[in-house]
Amino acid sequence: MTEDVIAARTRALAGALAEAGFARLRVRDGETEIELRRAPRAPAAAAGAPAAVPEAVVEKPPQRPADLVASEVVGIVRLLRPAVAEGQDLDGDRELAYVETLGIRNAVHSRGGGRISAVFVHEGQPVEYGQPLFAIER
Amino acid sequence: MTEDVIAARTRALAGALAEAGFARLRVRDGETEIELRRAPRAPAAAAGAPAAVPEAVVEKPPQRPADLVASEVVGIVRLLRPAVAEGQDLDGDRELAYVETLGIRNAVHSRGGGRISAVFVHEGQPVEYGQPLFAIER
Amino acid sequence: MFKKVLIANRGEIALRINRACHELGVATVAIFSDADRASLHVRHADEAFCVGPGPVMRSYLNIPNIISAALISGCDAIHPGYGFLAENARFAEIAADHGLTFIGPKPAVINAMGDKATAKRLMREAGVPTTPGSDIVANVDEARTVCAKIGYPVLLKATAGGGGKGMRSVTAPEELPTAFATAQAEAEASFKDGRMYVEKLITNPRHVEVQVLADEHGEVVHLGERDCSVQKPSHQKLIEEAPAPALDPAVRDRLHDVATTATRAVGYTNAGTLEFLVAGDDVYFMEMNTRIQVEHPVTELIYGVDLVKEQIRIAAGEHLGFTQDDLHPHGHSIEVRVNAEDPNNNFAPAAGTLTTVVFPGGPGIRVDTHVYGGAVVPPFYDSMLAKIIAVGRTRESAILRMERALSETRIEGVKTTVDFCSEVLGEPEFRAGGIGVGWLPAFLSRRAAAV
Amino acid sequence: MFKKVLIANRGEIALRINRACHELGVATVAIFSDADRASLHVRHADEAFCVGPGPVMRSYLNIPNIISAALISGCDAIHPGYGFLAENARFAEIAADHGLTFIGPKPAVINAMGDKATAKRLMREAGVPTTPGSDIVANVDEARTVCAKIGYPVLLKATAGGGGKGMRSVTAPEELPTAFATAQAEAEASFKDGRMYVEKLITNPRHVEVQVLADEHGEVVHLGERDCSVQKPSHQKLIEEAPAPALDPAVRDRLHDVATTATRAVGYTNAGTLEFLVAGDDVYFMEMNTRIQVEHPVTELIYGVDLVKEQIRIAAGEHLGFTQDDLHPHGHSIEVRVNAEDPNNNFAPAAGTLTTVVFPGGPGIRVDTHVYGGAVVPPFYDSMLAKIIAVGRTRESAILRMERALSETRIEGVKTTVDFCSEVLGEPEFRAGGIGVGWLPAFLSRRAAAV
Repeated sequence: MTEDVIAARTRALAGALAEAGFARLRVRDGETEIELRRAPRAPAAAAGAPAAVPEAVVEKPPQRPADLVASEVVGIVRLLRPAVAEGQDLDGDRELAYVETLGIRNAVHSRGGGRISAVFVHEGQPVEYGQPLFAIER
Repeated sequence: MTEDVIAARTRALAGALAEAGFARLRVRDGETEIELRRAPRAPAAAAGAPAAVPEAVVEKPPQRPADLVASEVVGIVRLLRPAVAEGQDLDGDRELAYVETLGIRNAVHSRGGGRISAVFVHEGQPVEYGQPLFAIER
Repeated sequence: MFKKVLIANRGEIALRINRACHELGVATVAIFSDADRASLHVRHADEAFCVGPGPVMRSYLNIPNIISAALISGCDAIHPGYGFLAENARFAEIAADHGLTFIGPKPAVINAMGDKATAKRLMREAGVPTTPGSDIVANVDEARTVCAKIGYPVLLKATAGGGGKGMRSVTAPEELPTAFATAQAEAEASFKDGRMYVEKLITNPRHVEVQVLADEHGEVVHLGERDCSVQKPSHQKLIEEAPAPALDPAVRDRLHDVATTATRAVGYTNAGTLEFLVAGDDVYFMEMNTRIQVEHPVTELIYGVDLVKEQIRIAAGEHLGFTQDDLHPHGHSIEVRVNAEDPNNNFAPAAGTLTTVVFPGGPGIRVDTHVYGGAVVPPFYDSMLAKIIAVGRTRESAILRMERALSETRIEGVKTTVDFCSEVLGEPEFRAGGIGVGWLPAFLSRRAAAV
Repeated sequence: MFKKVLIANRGEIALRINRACHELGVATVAIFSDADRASLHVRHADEAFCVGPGPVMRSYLNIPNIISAALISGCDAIHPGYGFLAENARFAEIAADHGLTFIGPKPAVINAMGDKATAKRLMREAGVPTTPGSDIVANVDEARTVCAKIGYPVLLKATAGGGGKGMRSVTAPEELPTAFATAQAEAEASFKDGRMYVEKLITNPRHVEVQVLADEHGEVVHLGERDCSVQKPSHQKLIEEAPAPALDPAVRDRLHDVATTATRAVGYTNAGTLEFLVAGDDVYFMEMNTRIQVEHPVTELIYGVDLVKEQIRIAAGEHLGFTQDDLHPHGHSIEVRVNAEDPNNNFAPAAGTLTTVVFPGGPGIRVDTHVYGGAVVPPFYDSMLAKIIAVGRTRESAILRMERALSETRIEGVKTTVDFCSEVLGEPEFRAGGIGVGWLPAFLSRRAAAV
């Protein structure tokens, strides 16, 4: 698998994680294995992932698995002020940003508290469906 | 791998065995493994066989590995009288048949003694290059 | 000419449009669902946006996300392909509201032709022969009155219909109530529009359609006709050819004349297809498709015209570069649809991974496909994997070429229509040419009985 | 017509012949080496015989095994393709001795044209312009005398030569001894025939060749010319097109006239190609290839004639089904050779497994190939994996189409010429048309210097 395919598939998995609430997703395909984890709770294997034998692990789960918040629409990211920063703690659910689609604001919530471990987007960035916006350690 | 491909590849391997004097040939390709052995002597792995992980063994070596005598030419098989039969013992080298190509007789020898474990062809049969004619247990 | 076009479709037609754009020097933006991430239509575009998950309502029919993708990426036009939003006038209007050129006819014309009953009325007014029948019937009683007048057998049709959905044939009055109810329910489920009308059922007609092109400056040409009579029991086309074989030259001329007249009468622009039923010397207008058709390549191969490029040029306001006198067909062309479905089980669609994909090549063969070895066929979309199109100097040479092309085709992992189509091509009645739309269902029955 | 044809070749041309046979209703027998067991040319044939191990001397040049396979399988004809035994008159004779029709010209004509010096003499006698030069020179001293007479630069050529082997250019007398020795050694190694002759070296000429067809009843036609001036430093063709761009119409007419005249004069039958050097208004006969050429599809696409089918029909004694007046080219066609070689390393050939293979499709694209995803490229044979051929209404549209086709092509596992050819198509000088055979080597030098 080439790097761009890995990147594309990783993004797809991140989207699926954010949407479907899987705790862990692992896809093995020929020589490549991609694994993403969200939380250490129920370790469910991804359904529908093709069974094959791994020979190399391309992407390892990060030390502290994070919950990905992804865009549900295609549009432009607007970060709410004050914008959250990496490392920042959230006490509970908070609206972090919205994605503007044809003039409509689609709110992006943190869906609970935690620590912002990554901000993947900047103000005004175009995003597609399923694109990760924030990673939050729970 | 479909059955016809397996058959074709098995025949190719048999040809290679007969020609190159390999003791054992094993090809693993995706889910399929084909293995052919000729004699229990020097166990050499086939060069150039693609490395992959086997999940099923399609063809197992026979209980008593046999030496394959294959055609070196394209032509018509002529069995020498008296024709050898399966199970027959040969004391030493013997001319078993010839393959006729454009009127030329290409002799087929047993290349030493042994027991005829299989006769793959019948009188007048067209054969291609590398096609097994006899199997001989040494 | 446009700078950048968003292709609001998937599969082979998205690739087809991508090719036309790139050959015109126009940049492209693909859209895709999560399930199509690895499709060739995504790989070959200059940019690509994921617009939603697999189900079509959330992705390929997701108008806000699609329009947003076009705006974000700086497109100036949208090509809708066929299916999905191709005949959705509202989508065309929204695109226009956002400054995007919709590559197709004007919304009012899409609307008029999309409503089958309105379309028939407009065509009758333009002097185009249509099947005897009704405007919209409000209920089964109205339908009964109409049926009694025009005589059984009749066809109940949804005014929003297409692809055989919301359609039922009725051979006797006592069948009417059930047929009406099921057809209407189907139309409501499929199109959210349960309005029905009634037509005289023409027994085993041929399906012959005429390709037209009309620019925005009043030039209208036809590019001959296609015969699409090889249809599955679901009325879906399986094998198409151009020109129509064994067609009386006078009937052919009449079809061409009627098509261009009608195109002018309704103020049509861009590429369109007028579908007719042909029964002997009689010709009846059925409907007009306000988009590129799946089977457009058979016309391209005999006319040497790139219909999708012409669509784009017309939408960009260009003049047609040719007149009717410049258009001369050469040879005969035939298309086979390679679908992931099982011809031995009512063409049940199949999804899965294509373990082996080898397409044919060589002289006179064109392949339009978005799949490749290892590609996954998702369960959400139509089952067409590829179109194989052959062209030859004569119908017989085109069929022989198609037979060898199908013999070269090897697709493993899902069941396909390849071998079945080979079988059809070998049938003496098909070979003779001129079969009606009832032929394939009858052939299937004979075939099933023989097993 | 023949009942069954043995195809004495491999790779894409074996498939090409298989296609023509099947479309004519003729059964086929493939031959293959151990290394080609999984090739498509084996899979698509009706029967197949392994004729030897990988090395060509023991398989594809193994005349007894090949003839034996034809006889055993009940063939009545042999098609040799190009390369291997295609221009081997002895093979043609042996086939005839065994009652097999050799699909090509008569052995005497193959012999006469195969000997480059004899061919030039025959052509001169027929009034065809040839480059100033010699008959066979016995040694370097004779060569020196000739060179002094015609003036440097000169070209030393092997009379049995082909594909650039046994050929050296000499710009000054002091270079002659070494050049003569190495060229002769190369010719002896490659062709087992070290006979050499001398030609005036035309500086940066264009390579333009004319396709002819001649039946066995005296009908001779040409199918226009092909420009094959994009040649690697090894003189191997890389990109070909038809018609030749930016060619003076009078020169074009002269080439066509000379080609048909010469074809008649030497009693040629079947398909053949006369190669010319064109320098300004001057035209020089180079050699005649007595076989189908790799680049024949560009002619097929603009003339709508299936050259391989015509070869088979002619060999079967049929009349050509058309005259010169029936032949009219439409549009422009271009071919790119997809070779498994590294353009950044002197086009060093590569062998290996093709992990990914995606070929282009859609309108105006033809692909002739024997490979597929997972196929193994053996080290024994030439490095061509596929030919991609594009046709368009104009040269510019054909080039744009080829550019998009190459952008769709994805081959992984070995290095290929795909991206390099894209680069060439984008060069303004190529785009302008009319470059000479020195252009690509000069481009490569500039390109290497720029890195």
